[in-house]
Amino acid sequence: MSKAAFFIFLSFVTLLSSCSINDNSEIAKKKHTITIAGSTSVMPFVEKLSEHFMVDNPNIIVNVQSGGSTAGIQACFNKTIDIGMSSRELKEEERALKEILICYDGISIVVHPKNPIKDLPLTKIRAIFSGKIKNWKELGWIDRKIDAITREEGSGTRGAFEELVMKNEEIDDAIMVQDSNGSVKEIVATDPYAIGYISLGLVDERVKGLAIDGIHANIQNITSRRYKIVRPFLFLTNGAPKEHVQTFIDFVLSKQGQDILRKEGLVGVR
Amino acid sequence: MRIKPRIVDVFVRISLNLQAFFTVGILAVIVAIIFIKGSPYINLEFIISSPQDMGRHGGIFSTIVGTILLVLLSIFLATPLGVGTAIFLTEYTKESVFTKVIRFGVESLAGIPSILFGLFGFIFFVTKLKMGWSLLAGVLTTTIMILPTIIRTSEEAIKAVPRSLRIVSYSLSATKWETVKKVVLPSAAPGILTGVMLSVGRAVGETAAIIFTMGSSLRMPLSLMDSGRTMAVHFYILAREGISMENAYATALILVLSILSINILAYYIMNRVISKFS
Amino acid sequence: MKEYFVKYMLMAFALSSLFFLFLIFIFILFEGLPLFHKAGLKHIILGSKWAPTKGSFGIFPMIISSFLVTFGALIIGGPMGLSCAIYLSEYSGKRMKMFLKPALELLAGIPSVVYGFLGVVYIVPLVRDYFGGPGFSLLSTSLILGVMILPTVISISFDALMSVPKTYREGSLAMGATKWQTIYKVVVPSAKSGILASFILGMGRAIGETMAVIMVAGNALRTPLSILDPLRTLTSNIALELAYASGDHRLGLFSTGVVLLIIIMILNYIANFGIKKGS
Amino acid sequence: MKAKITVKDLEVFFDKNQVLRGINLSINKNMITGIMGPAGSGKSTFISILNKMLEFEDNVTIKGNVYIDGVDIINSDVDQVELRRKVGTVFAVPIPLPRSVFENIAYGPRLKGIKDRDELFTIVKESLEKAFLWDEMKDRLNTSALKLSGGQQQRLCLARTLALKPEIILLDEPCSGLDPISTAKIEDALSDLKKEYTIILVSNNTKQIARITDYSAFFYMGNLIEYGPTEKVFTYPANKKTEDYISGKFG
Repeated sequence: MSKAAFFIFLSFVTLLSSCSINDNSEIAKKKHTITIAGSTSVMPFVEKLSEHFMVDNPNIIVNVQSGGSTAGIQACFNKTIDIGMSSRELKEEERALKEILICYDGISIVVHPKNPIKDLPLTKIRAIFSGKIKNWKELGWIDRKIDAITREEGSGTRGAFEELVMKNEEIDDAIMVQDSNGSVKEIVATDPYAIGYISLGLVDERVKGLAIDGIHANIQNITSRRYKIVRPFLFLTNGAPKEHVQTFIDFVLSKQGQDILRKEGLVGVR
Repeated sequence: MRIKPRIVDVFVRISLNLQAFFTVGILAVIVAIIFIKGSPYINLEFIISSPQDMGRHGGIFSTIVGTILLVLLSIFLATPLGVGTAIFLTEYTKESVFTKVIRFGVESLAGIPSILFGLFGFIFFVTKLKMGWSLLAGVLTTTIMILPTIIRTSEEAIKAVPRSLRIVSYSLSATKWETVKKVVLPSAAPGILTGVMLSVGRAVGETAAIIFTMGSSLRMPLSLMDSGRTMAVHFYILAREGISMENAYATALILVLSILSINILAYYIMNRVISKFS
Repeated sequence: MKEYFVKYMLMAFALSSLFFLFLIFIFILFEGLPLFHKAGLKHIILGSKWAPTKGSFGIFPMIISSFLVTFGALIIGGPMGLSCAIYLSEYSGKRMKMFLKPALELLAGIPSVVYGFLGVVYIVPLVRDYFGGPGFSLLSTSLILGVMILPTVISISFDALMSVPKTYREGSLAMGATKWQTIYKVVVPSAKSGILASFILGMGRAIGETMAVIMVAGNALRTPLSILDPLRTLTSNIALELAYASGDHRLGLFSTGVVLLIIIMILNYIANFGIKKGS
Repeated sequence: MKAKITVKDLEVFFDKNQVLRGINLSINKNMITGIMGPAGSGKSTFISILNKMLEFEDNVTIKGNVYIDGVDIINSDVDQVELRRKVGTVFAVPIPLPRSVFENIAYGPRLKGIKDRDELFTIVKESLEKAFLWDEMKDRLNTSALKLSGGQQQRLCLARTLALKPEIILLDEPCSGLDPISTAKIEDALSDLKKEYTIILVSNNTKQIARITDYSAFFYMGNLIEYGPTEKVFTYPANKKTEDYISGKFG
């Protein structure tokens, strides 16, 4: 028994020390870690940026986590992370943090590729999500209930959607709720009668983006401010960032970083 | 018209037979689907390389490491605690209000759903104790979650050790602790091991409690304060966000296979114990 | 000296479970109760509107939905589990038992996310295409949970059936009853309390399940009006929004946790103590 | 004649049920003392007091005095571990620990803190020799004790007790489950051992008591009915009950 316990203990020590040996060799090169957390909408893009960044800066580890805009803002206040990610504007009481605008993201209204509808007025979309239009027939398609999907309370994407599309109307409580862009997209991609909203950057051939009042969601229309459902992606820092953190922020704002974001369907700030 | 009881009897027998095999069939179908869909994407590369691009490409190495670290550390903490509790309940006390209260605690802990462990771990370890999403917070939460399983199975195993062996040990001048250490625990070890294995299975498959305490970073956790992702959490995110169905199925296959083999091993050990004592 | 040290250390170990339970209660209550005070018990328990960022914390639809999926799971998993248990204890041979029992218990080992995923990929489209609605629904959730509670129902009612003395069966058979009549009239009634306990523990498992439910329930806030409507349970409410929540919103989720904790404790108490005493 | 054990007014209650009613006797050193009596007479209870094994039963009350070498083990704070090294027990059913022959015998010495392999081996060898088991076991020291025959197991248990180097050996019906040949081997061993030890043998077998004991006591319903040299007890019993018992009229 005690032998077994000792053996387990030993293997643990070996395991931990093998980890720390790795660390040691890296400490020699002064390894730094940057922890980033927040909006699930921003996260995939920052993850991509960090993969490129770490190729050029092998001595800096970038740790990207999701958790949501609000959690990111909170964690930034607590200084448990280096950079917070937000996909919504800061509220009054959160203004103490430093905002860095890294890009703009359009929110695209998406339906299943089989859906013949290509264009809807903003008012109709508002009517769908407020529960006033419940059947595709009312929009000139077949007699079938609309399976609308929204995001959960507290999500930055939902916040932007409420502000830009819903205006003062409430989202109907009979509408389905999912907790990430990815899961909304998954449902729309598999249910022919679904409609939802996701980051423009995530739209691909599996879902069809609708034009709003005749204007397509694309980079030109966002840059020219004709497409209106747009929200900022923000980096947040609490006080002046450390040197290696600043290096990453500079990278994101550099031409190389902005090109990566553009390739992902986002609208750069440079 | 009255149907003859004999005919009813035959009918019941056949339908119960079908029911039982239908139920086992569900298990078979689940495993088969996962196996058929997942096996084409599994290779050594998938196991030993780390995820890239959110898991769309690359393998699942960092999540395997995350799973192993989480499970081993939790077992390392929960086993002494659970076995100690079981020893205390069976060897050091007589049935009393005190033991009833402890048993009530264990039973209640066993019934708490994992999301509430997640909620607790999030507010207590992650927020109040400022551990952040970390391996440590995940380990501590998982430890509490698997504790009741280890206590219950260890208690059963310890109770199955014949009383006469204890009496002999005392008569040979052993103290209580020496008796426990040298006679009771070695005899109960296989039963305890079964409980530990079942707990490993539970921890490997757990998502709700872990995602809110250990976080979901894809980076390999190198210290207790690093966040990390277990295979189950990785599978959940891959499948739910439609990142890559191929990798989701492959991850599910490795996940299900490891849990099934752990559980089968646990039953095997348990059966050997049962045949040893009867 | 050493003996005393060991004894008190083991006692401390044993008390740790109680301590953890206490911690869990304290912290969930501590975070959850202030909102009950602030917004009112009635507003939370009976309120039908959940808009936590706008000051509405009603979780009545979620309480109803939690019970709906739980009963749905019981309707599917209960009879199925019970008949499996009857088959195992009364009809199957020894070797069959050796194979079936572990196989059925392995169902419990499959992670809930795998059940949820297979539900999304196979059950949801099936329900959508053949019954209508979005597929993410009370029906799909009940089906998945029904399968998930099977191991609990089977193993506990099996134990209850096995503990019915052999003489009861022999007595009934000797009086000319067929096997099924014996089971139906003698064995099952004698094992009644254990079977009931297995159903209640199964309910506990179903009401506490989170990830599988999030994946297949659709999570709409309204109380479902048909079995094809999407719905949101107490557990999925917590898991869906916890990461994002702050301030009163987070407190609202902890209030949801408080309600869930109380329901679970009542169910467990009935299953573990209430029923056993009655038998 | 020196008294090793002196018992005064010993009373034992299980709950409110009195199982020993005022026992008074002295047990001599280097002799085999037999204790006989029908089932439920309190003889097993009596010997389990002598090494404080009765404490594992629930709700026991013990009154009176038991002196071993002049120390009252009931009312003074004796160290149980020391007492059990001094007073060894062999139980009715042989209960080997689930380990090897060697480890069974080394169990007690190891608890004493003896770690040296040679020293342990010497103790094991001596103990097995004294239990007349060495010749059978010398090549099987590493086999599991569970694989021995019943008679071998019981002698192993005796050897295991001897390895404690006790002064007193308690045997609770040690031959009840054994065949005559195994019984004879154990009896031979006991007769040989009394030179060094004080032996108390509980038995329901009056012939065995007559065969090998020097003193014998007859217990009945918790009372000590008769106690004296075995020869006298068996030839001229003072009490009618004793006579009926040894002549087989009840028991």
